[in-house]
Amino acid sequence: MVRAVLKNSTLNTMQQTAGGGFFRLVLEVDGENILKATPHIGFSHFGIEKLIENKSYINAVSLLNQEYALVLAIEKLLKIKPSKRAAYIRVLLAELSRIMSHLQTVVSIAEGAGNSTPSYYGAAVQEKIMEFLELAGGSRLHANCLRVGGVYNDLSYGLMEDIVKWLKKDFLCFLDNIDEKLTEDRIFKQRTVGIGTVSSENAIEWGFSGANLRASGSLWDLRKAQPYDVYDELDFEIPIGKYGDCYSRYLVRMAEMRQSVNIILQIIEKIPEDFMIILDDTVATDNEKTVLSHSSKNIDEDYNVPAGQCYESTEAPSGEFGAYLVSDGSNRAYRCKIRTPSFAHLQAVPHVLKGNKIEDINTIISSLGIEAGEVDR
Amino acid sequence: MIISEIIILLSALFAASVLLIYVERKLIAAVRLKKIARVYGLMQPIADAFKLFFNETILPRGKTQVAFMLLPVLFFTSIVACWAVIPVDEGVVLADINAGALFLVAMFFLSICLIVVIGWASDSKYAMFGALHSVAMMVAYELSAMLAIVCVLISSGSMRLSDIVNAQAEMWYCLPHFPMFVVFFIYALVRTNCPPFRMSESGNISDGEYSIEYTSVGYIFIAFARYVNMLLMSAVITVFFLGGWLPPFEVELFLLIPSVIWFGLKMSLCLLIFIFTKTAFPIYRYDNLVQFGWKMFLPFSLVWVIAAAGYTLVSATGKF
Amino acid sequence: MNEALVFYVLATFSIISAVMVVFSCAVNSVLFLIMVFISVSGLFLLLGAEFLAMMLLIIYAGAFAVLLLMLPLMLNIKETYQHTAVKCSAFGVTVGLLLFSCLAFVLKVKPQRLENDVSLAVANNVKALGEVLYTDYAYLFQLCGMVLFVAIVGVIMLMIRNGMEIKEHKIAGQIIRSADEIELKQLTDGEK
Amino acid sequence: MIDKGNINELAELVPITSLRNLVSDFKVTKGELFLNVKADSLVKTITFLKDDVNFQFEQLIDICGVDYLNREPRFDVVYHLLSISLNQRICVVVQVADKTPIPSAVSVYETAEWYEREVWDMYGISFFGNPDMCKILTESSFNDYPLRKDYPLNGSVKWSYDEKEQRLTAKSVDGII
Repeated sequence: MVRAVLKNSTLNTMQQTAGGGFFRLVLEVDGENILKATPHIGFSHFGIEKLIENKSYINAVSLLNQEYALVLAIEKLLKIKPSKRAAYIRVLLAELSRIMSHLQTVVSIAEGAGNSTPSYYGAAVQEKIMEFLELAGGSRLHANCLRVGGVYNDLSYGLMEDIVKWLKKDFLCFLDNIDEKLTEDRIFKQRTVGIGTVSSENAIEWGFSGANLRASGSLWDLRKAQPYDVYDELDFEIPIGKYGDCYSRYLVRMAEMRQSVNIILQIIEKIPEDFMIILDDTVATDNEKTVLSHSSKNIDEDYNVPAGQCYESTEAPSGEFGAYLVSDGSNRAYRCKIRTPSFAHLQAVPHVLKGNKIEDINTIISSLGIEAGEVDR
Repeated sequence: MIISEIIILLSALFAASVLLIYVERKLIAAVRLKKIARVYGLMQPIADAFKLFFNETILPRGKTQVAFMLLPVLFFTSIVACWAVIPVDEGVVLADINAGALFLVAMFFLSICLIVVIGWASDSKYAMFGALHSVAMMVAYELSAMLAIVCVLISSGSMRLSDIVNAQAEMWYCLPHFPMFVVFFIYALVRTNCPPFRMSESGNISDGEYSIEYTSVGYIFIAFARYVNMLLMSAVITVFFLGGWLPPFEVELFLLIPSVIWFGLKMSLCLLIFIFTKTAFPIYRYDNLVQFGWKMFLPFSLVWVIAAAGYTLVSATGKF
Repeated sequence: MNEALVFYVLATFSIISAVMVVFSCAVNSVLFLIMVFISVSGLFLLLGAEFLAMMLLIIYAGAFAVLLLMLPLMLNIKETYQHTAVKCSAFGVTVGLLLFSCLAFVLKVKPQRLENDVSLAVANNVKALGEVLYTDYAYLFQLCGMVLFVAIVGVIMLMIRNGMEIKEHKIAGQIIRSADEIELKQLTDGEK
Repeated sequence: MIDKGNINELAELVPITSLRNLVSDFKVTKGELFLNVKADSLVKTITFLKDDVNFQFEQLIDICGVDYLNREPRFDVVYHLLSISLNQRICVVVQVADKTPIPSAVSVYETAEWYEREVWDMYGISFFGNPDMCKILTESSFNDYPLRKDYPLNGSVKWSYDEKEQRLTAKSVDGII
């Protein structure tokens, strides 16, 4: 007799993440349903931690929100604080790039659901934000404007007014537009509601942080809970989702973008006029080499960091971004461990994907805000 | 004689496809706020085809190589063959056969069958998954679409396409059979691969389309077949529901315009809607789509067929 | 002359394909089966039976063959099939002989009605077929429908699987969700 | 609602709870609490930290290795824990010698799996009890531990594709360092 062994087929797929990086995902499927998913990472690993150990502190920089934690950790070891204006500028730039990142996630959720038109609208907005970052820091994508003890330079004349004008006029219109076209769309709802649901307990257990944790219903935001720089002086609300599915994560990100606009508008009102990078003069007397002033000559010179270890974390767009720094007193980090949110989120992907359909993989992975480059470091 | 006609048909289809590709790109770019080439963009599809022609042909390793090479041609043929029975104007048709509508249906089914075989011959899991998706989705809508055609046949009382067009002189069938028109239009969206009723999800989504393994000439045939299929579906809708080459009203001014132009206008209206849906909507998930086809469209179409038949019978005999 | 040539070509083609159906592996045999259908529908066209020809293509080549193709593809039984084909040959031959004797019987008896009815020759063959099917063979026709119905129910029963962890979604529940679920909360410190 | 808890109050709890038997040493530096524990009492410690009502560290934020080349035992493995409900952070440090496996934290925190694999990949510290102890970031043919201090920044071998052998081969490129 014909005896056929029914076996679940496995698919070896390459997943594109929200930002464009790739990782490998091996799926065991039964028809349309995913029984088991195994992510394999490491394809874009380039050993940033080893590089940081072998470069001076100044050279260890990356994307804006990513270098933030590192800068804070170094400042903590040096016992210095940036001036008020510099701190406000930092927060402003961080919120701008948060908008950029959330926008990327939101449009890639739409793209995962099969509509790539919003991503073209999103690209125009991102282009504008990158223009602002370029004016602030000198380069587009890798804004590169945070420095230990402050920022690269004061914002150029009229930039803040431009940002406010653009945010109020164009950006809020754009958000309303997306809300109108996408949020209430029937098909979009069918593709996101109830897909990739993560309960509040599971979210904590699987190491979620940031917007994904909030979408599951936990009230947790590092900007408020453990405020750094000037976040404690700013007044903003934290959006909390109810169901923890793709739709909740999408809505939380949309609401957070509006809150970011709110934060930036407050910053423009509160920011002091004087520009100075260093506030705490005592540090300068502590260690001659840590004299940091706004002159570029001194900033580009190396400085030694007192021995010690500390962990600093910031609320990056996708979650908790931490830097664990061990210093031995030289001008290089002895050990710098970078904790990225995507690493934890990707680890939870097999749990989230289980029982869902093949078509929803992209929606789920983009809604978690996973970025392959951040996973691998 | 017949060969020259076929050559004329193929070149007309090619020209129309090139124009369609250009208009499609232009429209999608307009919706997405992109800028693309102007009139010279018309040369782009031709250049693409020329470039593809010189690409390396990659064949699967298994025993299916012959089938793999032959199938795109067969697929293309099965779609172009439909054009043989479509009347563009009174008497302007390659073969005005009696069972024209049935021939169309048979060719639709045959092309579905060929898609499965293409998926099998590609010797790859991804092509196979894509083919299974496409086929399951098309079969789910195929039956309701066939019932929509049956309604038209009942009303017109003939299976010859030119008779069907002439029977719509008083009223186009899209009005009395409006729900069936919608059903058939959605079937056309499924077949032409437009979201939200898209057969296979491609791009950055995990499983590919059935044509994923094709390169070079095979891909030219499949891509060309796709655009010919878009043209075909709009032509079929025009013939069955929009009154073919007939002008909308019997006005003197409208009668002055050649009927071929009316046919073209109606076709382009359908094509514009196809292209618009491509950019505007997200895609339904596969299982929702299939459910929609089987559980909503099929029972509804069955009921409509019975109602249409009953109405025709009553109006013909004058009694219940 | 021309017609005869076409007939012989189609007939030979269909016989060769029919033989190949038996002597090839699972997927190929289905492909040959489709070829048989296509050539036989060509033969029907030659006879002037357009409706039958198209129906053969639609039902068998279109719908039926797709299902047949799915079976070996999904179950992946390319290799095992050939061995069992030899073992089952006795059964196959018996069924074949049975069918052939049925055909011979029909040819010998020759239903009188089809020969004599003048209206059938005049009217187009859809109408003719319809009249025969819904009058003389109405019960058999209904019975065929029942058999197909049972087959459909059987297939659905086979596909229902319990005990698998699959997330189901209710479409109404999905659409009813609105963007209002987001709550904006303050994470204030103790003093406020 | 959530106020950042006082880290000194938390540190005062350490000697009076059952942690005093598990922790060999603890200190507060720069507003952070570091607990030094022995490898064999690690799992008990983090289980206690997770379950105890005064600590409630629900989330494992990170596990990282640190290589002190000239120290004995050579490695530190640092566990960063976060309490969302009490808004606290804590670091648990385990000192490990080379080629000594330590118990895995997977039974307590599910997320430990990948972090432990990363430490194994980068430092060669193995964890027993981890369900899938294999390399995560580097390829399987790579036999070194790149984040160790004695691993050179410039490689002495160059990996390239060999046409003849149809595979990746390592070639020595001496003289570059």
